[in-house]
Amino acid sequence: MNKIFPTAADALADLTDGATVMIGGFGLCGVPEDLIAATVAKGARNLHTISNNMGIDGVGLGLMLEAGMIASHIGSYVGENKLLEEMVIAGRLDLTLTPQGTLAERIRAGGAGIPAFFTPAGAGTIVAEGKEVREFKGRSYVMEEGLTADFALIKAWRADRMGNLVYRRTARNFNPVMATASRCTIAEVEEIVEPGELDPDSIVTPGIFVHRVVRWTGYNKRIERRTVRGGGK
Amino acid sequence: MNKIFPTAADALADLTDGATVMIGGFGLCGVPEDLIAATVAKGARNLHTISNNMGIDGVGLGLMLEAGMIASHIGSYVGENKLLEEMVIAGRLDLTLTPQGTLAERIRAGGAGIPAFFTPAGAGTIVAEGKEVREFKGRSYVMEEGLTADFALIKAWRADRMGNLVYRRTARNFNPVMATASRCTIAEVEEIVEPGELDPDSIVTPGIFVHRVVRWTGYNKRIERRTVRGGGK
Amino acid sequence: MDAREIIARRAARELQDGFYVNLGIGIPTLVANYVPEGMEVILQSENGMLGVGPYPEAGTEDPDLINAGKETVTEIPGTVYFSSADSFAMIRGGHVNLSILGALQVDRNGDLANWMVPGKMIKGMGGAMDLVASARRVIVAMEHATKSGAPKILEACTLPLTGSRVVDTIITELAVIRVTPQGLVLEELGPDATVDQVRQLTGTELIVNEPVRRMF
Amino acid sequence: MDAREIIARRAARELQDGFYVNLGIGIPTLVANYVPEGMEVILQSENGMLGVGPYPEAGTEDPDLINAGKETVTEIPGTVYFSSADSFAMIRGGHVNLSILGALQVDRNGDLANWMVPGKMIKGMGGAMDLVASARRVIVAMEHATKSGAPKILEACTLPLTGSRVVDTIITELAVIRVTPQGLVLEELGPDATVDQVRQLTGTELIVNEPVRRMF
Repeated sequence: MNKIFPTAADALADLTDGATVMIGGFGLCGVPEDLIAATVAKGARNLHTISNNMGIDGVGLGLMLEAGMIASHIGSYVGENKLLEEMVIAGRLDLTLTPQGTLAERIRAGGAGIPAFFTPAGAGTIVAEGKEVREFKGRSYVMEEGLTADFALIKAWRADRMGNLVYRRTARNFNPVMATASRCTIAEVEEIVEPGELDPDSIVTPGIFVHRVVRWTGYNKRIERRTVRGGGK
Repeated sequence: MNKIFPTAADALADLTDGATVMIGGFGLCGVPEDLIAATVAKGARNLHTISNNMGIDGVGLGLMLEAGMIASHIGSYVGENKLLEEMVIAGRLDLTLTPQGTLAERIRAGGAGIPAFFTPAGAGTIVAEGKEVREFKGRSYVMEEGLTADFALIKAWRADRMGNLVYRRTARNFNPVMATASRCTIAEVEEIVEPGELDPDSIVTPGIFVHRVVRWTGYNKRIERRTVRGGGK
Repeated sequence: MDAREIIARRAARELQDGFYVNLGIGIPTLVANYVPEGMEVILQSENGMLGVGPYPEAGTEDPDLINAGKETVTEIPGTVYFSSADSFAMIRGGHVNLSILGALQVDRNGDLANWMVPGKMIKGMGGAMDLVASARRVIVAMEHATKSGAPKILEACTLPLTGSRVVDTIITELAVIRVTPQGLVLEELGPDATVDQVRQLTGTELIVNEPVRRMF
Repeated sequence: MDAREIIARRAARELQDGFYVNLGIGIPTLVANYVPEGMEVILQSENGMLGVGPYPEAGTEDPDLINAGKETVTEIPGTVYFSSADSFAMIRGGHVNLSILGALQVDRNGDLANWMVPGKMIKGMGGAMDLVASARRVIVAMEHATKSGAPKILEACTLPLTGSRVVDTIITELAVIRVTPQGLVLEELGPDATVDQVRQLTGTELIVNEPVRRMF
């Protein structure tokens, strides 16, 4: 069992137009940069993306947006990307905003074989419009459905050839849950180790969820808001 | 912040008759032995237990059963305990059997603020009787509700005084999910370390879920079915 | 070969390299002994383990390392441990390629009964209902009939169901039977079995396209 | 003290030893600067971190270590990292004692609007809807009125809601106001505020039991 692919482009060879693609990351942290770059280079069209954010102008998912590859997007916060708004207003991109916890749980449900669940988030707001709302013990909950994808492009820290993954600090974010919810999960990792080197009690994503692994080529990790002690930014 | 209690008895001081109590473990593996012993010694009555199994005669949860403390039980497999059957037939104990994955997910949902979800397990069986069954994409799913408890008695490997926990091998089982679903989670652990000694990327149960920690006094861990290479038992 | 060995050996042929497989208690557990040389199959145990290894050497048993049958086992390089909730999320989400389990009864619709006999001791379903409802493929590996010769493959299960329309294939010492929308198709015969014998020990109609090939 | 400092300082008085707290972006983030000496408060950041430390020393910033405001932060002894799903399970499950966040509008029912202004740039609600629907206690920490002096505390929110009947307490530079079934109760006045001034800058009736005590 060897899930390691030589390059991001190889791992994405069967990504076709119209695919639904989850992309890990929170802001610019824990984003699979090489896989995004390779997707842009490949030029797939009409993609349906699911990702918490939309990168920023010129970085992360912003690159896919600028390449005109995205037909629809589900996310929770897109405030850093001006182009997105123009495209939404022009009717060129179908945007669905969903509470961040609901997004995470819909993906978790998709990966866990749960077609729908109830959450209090968004009850009594426009998020609940058109959805079933039900009371449990006197509180209102919104029914939300599981999300799955054709591909999940995720970022991890270390992997073995069986696809077992661990993550580093807050770069974990949406990556492990997206890994579980796609037909083909591709992990971009900083280091590849031998099976058995990762502590079996500490592996976050078991290899069963991971179909392909590529080694990150060492792009610069970007910091979106540099804040330091003493009030500096 | 110091969640360490001197003894299991101290940690259980406010366990009252009629409480709902989750108890971790799968078979005799990863069972909080000291906490069970202290509960038996305390002599609380009319408890509502939630645990995958019911121990075996004379061991684990079997001790609480034999002490006549249990009024009702929710679990998935009780085949190792003869007394339980007699009590159920005699109407002295109300037993609810539920699929193991549904049990785990109901507890997870309870801890995650999800009042109900849909699962395919048990559709078309007696498990679905009296429950809402709904089709999603042509398949039948049963609606199951989240479970919470007043107390969760769990077993972990290592803890720090903030209640962060890691587990050892398959002794993890139901323990981390029960930790999330109770008003008062008490963890019995083999080792206590300083905050910062547990790898922040590898902690399985964040301290926010754990209210009390007690040090395991070194009961003998029991093996239910000893199997060895060469066919020996 | 005794019946159990025939069943386990034949069931092992359903494995493929790289498969993630959950094996039930009893005959299904034996399937692990017949994984073909050079094939990598990862065993999932629903109590929270991916990568179940063989039984330990005597004296090295670890009470914290058991399979879903509560037997002491070992880990392999690449083993992962996780919680029961994560384990069943994995199962329910369809990530396990194949689930092989025993049965008391199977019927022509693929209904399966393997957890409860009314009037007998209360045991519980454990993880069986989750496994059959969710694995990508469900194989029943069992002896063809009861010890007294009564059929276990029926027109309709009479025992409480574990799952409805969940079984893909039935493997016994006498036959390989596939569940299809048209009914049960006899696909293979056991080493010494005849079509008549299989028909006699089966409680529902079988679709037979002669000649039926042998298992081995 | 400027308005932001008054608000953050007063909000910090709502903290208790051992609390797990989620702080929103802006003024709520400043609350961390006023945790009383000797009190241990653990900060949860919804991107997947429990135990947020101060900003890093210049030169030690780690791109893999940010808070929900996407600012570089540090860890403390006992920090834990987890996924977004686990983070919101923690939030939704009511395990966070207190959530302090900003608002555009709050009304007498405790309805909160803080994510969208029709006609302005599309941003999204991020985790705010989950936080307000689920934390055990929700405090709004905001300036009492808009820069042009228009009330933000209203009879009924006019902007799209983040949550309905979710706010427990409103803390501004002028007042501490509790949301009760009877309406909004003025509980404290800011350092230089008067009841009349607060009434003038509030768009709905306030219940006032004189004398109203001072914040500090």
